[in-house]
Amino acid sequence: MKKDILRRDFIKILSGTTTFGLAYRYGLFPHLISGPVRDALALENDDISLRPPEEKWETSICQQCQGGCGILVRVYGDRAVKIDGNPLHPINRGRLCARGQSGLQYLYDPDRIKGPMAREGARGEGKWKPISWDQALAELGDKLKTLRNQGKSHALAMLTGPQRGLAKNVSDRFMEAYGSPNLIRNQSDRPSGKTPAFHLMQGSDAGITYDIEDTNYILSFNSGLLEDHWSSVQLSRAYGKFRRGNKDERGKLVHIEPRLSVTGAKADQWVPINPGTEGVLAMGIASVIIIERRYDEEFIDERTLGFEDWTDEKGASHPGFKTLVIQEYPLEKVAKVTGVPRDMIMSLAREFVHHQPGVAIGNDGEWIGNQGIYNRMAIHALNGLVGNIQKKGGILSNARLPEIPLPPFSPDPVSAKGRSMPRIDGAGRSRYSLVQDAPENLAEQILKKQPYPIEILLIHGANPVYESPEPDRLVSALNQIPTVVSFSSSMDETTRYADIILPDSIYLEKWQLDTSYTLKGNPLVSVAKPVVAPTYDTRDTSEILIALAGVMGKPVSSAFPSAKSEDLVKASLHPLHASASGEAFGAQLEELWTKLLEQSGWKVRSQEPFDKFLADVQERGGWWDPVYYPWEWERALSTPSGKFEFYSLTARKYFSDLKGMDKDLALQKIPSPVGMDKLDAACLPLADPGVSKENDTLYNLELNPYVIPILSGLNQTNQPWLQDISGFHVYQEWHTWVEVNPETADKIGIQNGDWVWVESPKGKIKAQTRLFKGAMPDVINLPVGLGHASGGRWTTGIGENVLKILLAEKEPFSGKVHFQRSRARLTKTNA
Amino acid sequence: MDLKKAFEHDEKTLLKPILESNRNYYITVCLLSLVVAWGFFAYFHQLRNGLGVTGLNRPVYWGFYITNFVFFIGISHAGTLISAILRIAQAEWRRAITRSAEVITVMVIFFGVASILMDLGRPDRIMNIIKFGRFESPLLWDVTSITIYLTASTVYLFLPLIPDIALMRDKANKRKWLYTVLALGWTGTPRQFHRLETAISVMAILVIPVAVSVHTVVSFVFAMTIQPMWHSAIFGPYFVVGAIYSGIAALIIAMALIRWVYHLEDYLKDIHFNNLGTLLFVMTLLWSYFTFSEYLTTFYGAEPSHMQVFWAKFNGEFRFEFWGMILCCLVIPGIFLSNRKLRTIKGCVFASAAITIGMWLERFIIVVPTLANPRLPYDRGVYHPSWVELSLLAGCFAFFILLYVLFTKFFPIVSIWEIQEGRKHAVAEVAGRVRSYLPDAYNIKNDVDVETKTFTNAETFIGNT
Amino acid sequence: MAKWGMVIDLDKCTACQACVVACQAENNVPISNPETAKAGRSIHWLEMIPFVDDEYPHVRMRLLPRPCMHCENPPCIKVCPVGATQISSEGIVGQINARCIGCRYCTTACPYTVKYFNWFKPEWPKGMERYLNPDVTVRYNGVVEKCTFCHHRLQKARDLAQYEHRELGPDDYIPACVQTCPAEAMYFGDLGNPKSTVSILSQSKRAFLLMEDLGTHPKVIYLSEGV
Amino acid sequence: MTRRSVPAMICCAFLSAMAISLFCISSVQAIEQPIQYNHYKHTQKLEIECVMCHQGVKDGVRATLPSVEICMGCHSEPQTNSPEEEKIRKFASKNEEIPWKRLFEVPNHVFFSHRRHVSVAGLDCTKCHGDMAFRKTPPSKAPMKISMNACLSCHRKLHAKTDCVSCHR
Repeated sequence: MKKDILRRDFIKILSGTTTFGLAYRYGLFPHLISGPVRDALALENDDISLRPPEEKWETSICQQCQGGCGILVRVYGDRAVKIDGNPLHPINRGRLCARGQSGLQYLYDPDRIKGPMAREGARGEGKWKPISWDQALAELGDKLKTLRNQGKSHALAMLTGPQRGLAKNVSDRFMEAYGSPNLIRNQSDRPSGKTPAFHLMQGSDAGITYDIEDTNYILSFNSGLLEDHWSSVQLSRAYGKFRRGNKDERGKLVHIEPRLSVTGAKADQWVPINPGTEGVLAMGIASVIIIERRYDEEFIDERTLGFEDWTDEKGASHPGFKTLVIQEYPLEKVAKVTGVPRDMIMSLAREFVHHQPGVAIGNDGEWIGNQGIYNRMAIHALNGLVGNIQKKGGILSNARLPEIPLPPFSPDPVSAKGRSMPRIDGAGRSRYSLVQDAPENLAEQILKKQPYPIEILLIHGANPVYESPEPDRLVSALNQIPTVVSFSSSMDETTRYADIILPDSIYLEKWQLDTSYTLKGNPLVSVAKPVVAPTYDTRDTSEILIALAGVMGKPVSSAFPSAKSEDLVKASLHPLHASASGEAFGAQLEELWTKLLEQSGWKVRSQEPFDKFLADVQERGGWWDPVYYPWEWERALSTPSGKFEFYSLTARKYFSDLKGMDKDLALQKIPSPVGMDKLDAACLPLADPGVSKENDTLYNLELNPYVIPILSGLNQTNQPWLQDISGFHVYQEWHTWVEVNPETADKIGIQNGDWVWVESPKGKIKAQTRLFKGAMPDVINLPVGLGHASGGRWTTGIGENVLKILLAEKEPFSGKVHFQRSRARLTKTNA
Repeated sequence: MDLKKAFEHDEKTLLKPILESNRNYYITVCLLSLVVAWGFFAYFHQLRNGLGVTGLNRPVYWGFYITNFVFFIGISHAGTLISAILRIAQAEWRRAITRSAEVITVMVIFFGVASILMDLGRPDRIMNIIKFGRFESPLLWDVTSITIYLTASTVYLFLPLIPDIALMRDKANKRKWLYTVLALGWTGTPRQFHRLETAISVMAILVIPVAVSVHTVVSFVFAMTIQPMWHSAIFGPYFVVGAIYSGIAALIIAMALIRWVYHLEDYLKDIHFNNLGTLLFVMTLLWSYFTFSEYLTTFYGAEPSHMQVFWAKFNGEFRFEFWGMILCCLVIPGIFLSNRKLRTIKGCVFASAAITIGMWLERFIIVVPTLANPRLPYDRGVYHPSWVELSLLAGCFAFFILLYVLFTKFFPIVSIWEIQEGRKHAVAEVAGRVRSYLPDAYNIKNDVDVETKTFTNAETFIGNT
Repeated sequence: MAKWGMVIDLDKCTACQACVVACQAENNVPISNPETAKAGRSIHWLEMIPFVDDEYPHVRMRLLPRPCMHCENPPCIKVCPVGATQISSEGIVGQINARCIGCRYCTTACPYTVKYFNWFKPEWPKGMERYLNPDVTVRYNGVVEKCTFCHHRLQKARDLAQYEHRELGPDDYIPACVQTCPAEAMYFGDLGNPKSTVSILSQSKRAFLLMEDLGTHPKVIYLSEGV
Repeated sequence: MTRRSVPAMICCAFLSAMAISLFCISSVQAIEQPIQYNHYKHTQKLEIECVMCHQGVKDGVRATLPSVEICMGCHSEPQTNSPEEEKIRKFASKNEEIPWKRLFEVPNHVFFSHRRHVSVAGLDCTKCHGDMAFRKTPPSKAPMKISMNACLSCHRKLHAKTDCVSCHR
């Protein structure tokens, strides 16, 4: 008996441990087996035994925003494993921002569109079937060819995002060869600073830039300087030097904004201001400067127009800036409107004048937060007042970009006929005479079929359905168009309504020639080459367009000398080589030498052979002209009068040329100060607070939207690295939050972390409350950039699209949509 | 003659739980086994998926498991320490309760150790502690002292068990082989008794410093860091006091249950509860004193990072736990134990239950708020235990009770031979002892030496007084 | 022997968080998602920490990039029962995750909360694992990880330097965060060499250490804002 | 069976159970190479240096196993009439690499540089790889075990760095 028991126990213990052993061995406890490392890197292990993969750093350009930074990509075998800045690139000098670093997640985004697809089922239903490139190109090519043969080449429209360099040239050339005027570029004017405010006052077609690096004082009017600049790395570098450069004086930054943003936090002084009244404050500061006669009299006499009251050649007299300021912006009134105390306005004005060179910076052209044209003009007027134009540490106008055209080509009569038709968006005519593109009008015009219906729409690099103030209207407009083609690499909101998707390769997989500027106004041309083979079955949009031209045959196909972007890059560089100016990027020491030589009259680059030039430019990442001539006033002040215009003659011409209804519409919203002609007023920086702070009992809070710095640009947000750091200052990521002042929250009865409805007259969204002492009482701050309805696992349904509840208004002059602040209220809800 | 009858009565009553089992016993075992099985399932789930299934996060890296660890190790002070102290103090009322106390110790240490194992991210690498152990780490001090404590306690439990096991071997019909092995050839000769008693006294003396060291070292896990409200020199004694406090409470509950379930009213009497209740009241005061000192020093020093934790406990997110602890560990015991009328068995058990809960909360209040309020600002220092942690907590308690119940079914939970020894010798011994405390003048003087003779003269001696 | 250290000039820093992402890209840090973020389990070896002080309208917000301090007297290594975290002779506090048993004692002992735990097995969606850095291991489930000053870069740089029979130059070894910092606000180098940039900057009157009173002797030195 | 042997038996049962489970956990399969390569013949008789085939030993971080190309350098024409040799050409004709199995492997969390040990420190191959060069047939397991203790003892002896982070990553 004893033996039995013993044996039983023996067997029990034995089988127990053996079972555990086997379970362990065969992976019932997967994480305990020390293999996860191998799993994750399994791809590498295959070739580990033979030859280790080759490792190299390839130069390219980061094209995730308009900044134009040069990058070095660490390529390990066939995969990209790290992106860093290109130390030779003058824009970023080896540095890179969060977004640039995150490019790897853009490249290897598992939710990218993996090959060409055709729609199955209804539009927007989301059913797709993969097709081959040949079939897709043949079908689309046929359609295009038929349309052209019918003589309706103008019925093709192309909507693109901001494009530069080669990509821009190819789309331009494609539309030119095909014969349609309707290349509508959702062009952000930021890099070139073509914002109408500057255009009206300074002309400067190439755009202007602020010399942050060498300035002593920055008066920042809700500028998003450190968060939302068009070239953030360049700006950061300049900011570092502004603070702790080799100058004697540490630069001082004063930031004026309703919320304590990162710029506000980093500033020496944060001035909270009632939302939307920055322009008024600028005028208040101007009035102090004028009354105390602290302005730069020499500059004002020599290089400005419209400071004092003046008389034109016809003898008509017009009010000047001085009159406007003194009459309309007395200090008490400004203090009341802006909420900034009188004394502070005076001390700001004195400081600004005292610490010259200094710059007054407004929001340079982004479309959130409504710093309207007049407000921006008011801010820019401060720079004129202190004569800060074309000066080290002041406002510089960009030097002209060199030519990098495609080889010449002559369009056929069909094309000429098509091109002579009016543009569908109305840009360049009447109310839109000052702008080249007016994508905002697209929905309306397509729905009205005015002036003619669109048959085929190509969409590339733009996501209007997300950004539009009226997405439903835009969708119904898209539904009017028989064929919608998207080149998007991700399934964004707009792409969902397409018929055919021809996915674009992303920037690390294709050729590009990019043009940009440094913050010192130097032009540069950078070269991007594919650093890895396309991850999925995608193609470069430029090459797709060329292939489409190829399918259509002559004469359209003859517009392109080659079907390969690579050849076009090389061809485009020939004129640059021939110009014999500038040089390939080099170390900073080399540049100094170049500058010295050139300024003493030496021609720097002797005629080296093109091949060497090409190799140099490719190896170093690009070409630039390090020499900048600040005395080129014709370029800097290219207004009708050739002067800095406090009274804009461009505006006057614009309004005078308008007729009838258009004129009334344009002038409708502009207030007319007492004793001043309305037309005169419309040409001056008539800053206006916009929405008034009346006692609205229903919507008792002011809603102040702002762009999340990390997600600015709003597209391609399917990058968890970026989503994960979006709202660090309030410890919130991965959802929309609303910043509320603790006292205000107390009043409303909500607590940190509560879920609330943010309700504006236009609609409501859900957000999580974040108590933030940097929010003004009765002003709530909402971050823009989240809430995509489509696009990938890390962006779809993450947060809410704040644009849905913002009121939108079209700007005079440009017709650009501006999302305004509005009134809102908060009501508690469940998660 | 009477003595023999009494002995038979003892054996009959005290062996009854082992020899006879009713339906309630099986139901209890089944229910407890179910909870234990659920606990095992929860742990398996955690083992498969990683610690992410718990409610732990950053910065609250430690939660229920470490709380349980400290709590269980604290409870373990019930037995060995108390029984050792009582033995050394020659408190005669100990005889009925030492065994049940010692069992608590041995059983509960396993759960303390298991809690640590549950807390490990890589339990499969546990051998690293032996292979690469660094004695600079307080965790290794813990490993060492707990191992010693476990060994000592097991020996200390086992030694007094031997005569009873031998009794089982001779009297019981089942599991004879087991008792035979465990009895180690005990025949009950005076020589064996002498050796046994010597061994027990040596162990009793040895085990006290070990027990004190164990909980001191457990406190060092916290006190050696520089974290706010952990870095405290008072933590060692504070933890020891808390441990004894919770240990006695656990013991009272266990005794009451045993008394109730096995009808041992005759052995576990009011006086036992009253005595333990008094002891518990002393511990209440002692614990309160330490708590007061601990919090007062923090408050008075008013260092910002410390105060952040302090306020989180006082009126912040941990206020319920904190005031719950004060209620359970100070107010309720204070009321029930200080008052003779309320210090009944029921009163003691109620106070003990409150203390057990309160002491668990105290451990929680020590572990979590400090982590939830780190020095650098974080917003999300919140901790909500997940179902896994709750299941494992339930599983641990159920498993502990189950083992305890099973123990009572294998071995007498009241030491038979000690009771018998008490009947036989103790009365006389105490009388002799008492007499030896008194002044010699006018004391009744016998010719024989008191200490050796009293044993035999007990009855006459009592008669004389 | 070098003493590697970092200087962060808060006056230059623009809180752009490029360093945060660069670190994650370099070191194969597991990616987070709404669930992990909500549970407070996201891993950022380098984190931007806001300090908000005072009341409106005189609110001050300081933004502090916080890598591991690489203390000379690190509280974390003392408590590790298995020696999985150790300070090297060059002052780098490393985490040997192949030995770590996941007790999380070091994470609780660190006053700067710079240590992170892998609550789950780190996973990347199919295709995304391609960007993983071959020089850095992917950590396991259940172990602690932390900023290592990108010491794999030191291993590689030193290997190359020795192979080429030269001294390790000042720019050979720089962590990913310092390399990318757009404002050029981060400096890295040998604190033991009095002529190095970091040594000179660490003598600045603006220099301060985070929680200096704790006596941990951090090797990350901040330069405060202002004049 | 006596009473006394009972505990002993229980211990035995437990120990053997542990042994079995350990075996289950750590069982290593014998490695079989695709070709019965003769190290001895190549290195000792023909006096070919290790580096000739295992490229990257002196100048790379990693040493490599020879690719079919390297073998074909000599064996494109038959040198002997061994059937093993024929296999090389078979692989080559199919444009495949020879699926050599690795015997020596440092774990992924270890940074090991061959050039640092061979070129800089001047270590002999046998220090780590044992008598590999004298093997006439491929061994079924590594002739020397690469363990951290082995690394460390050598590092200590030669006063090389023993910081954890010098090798671990």
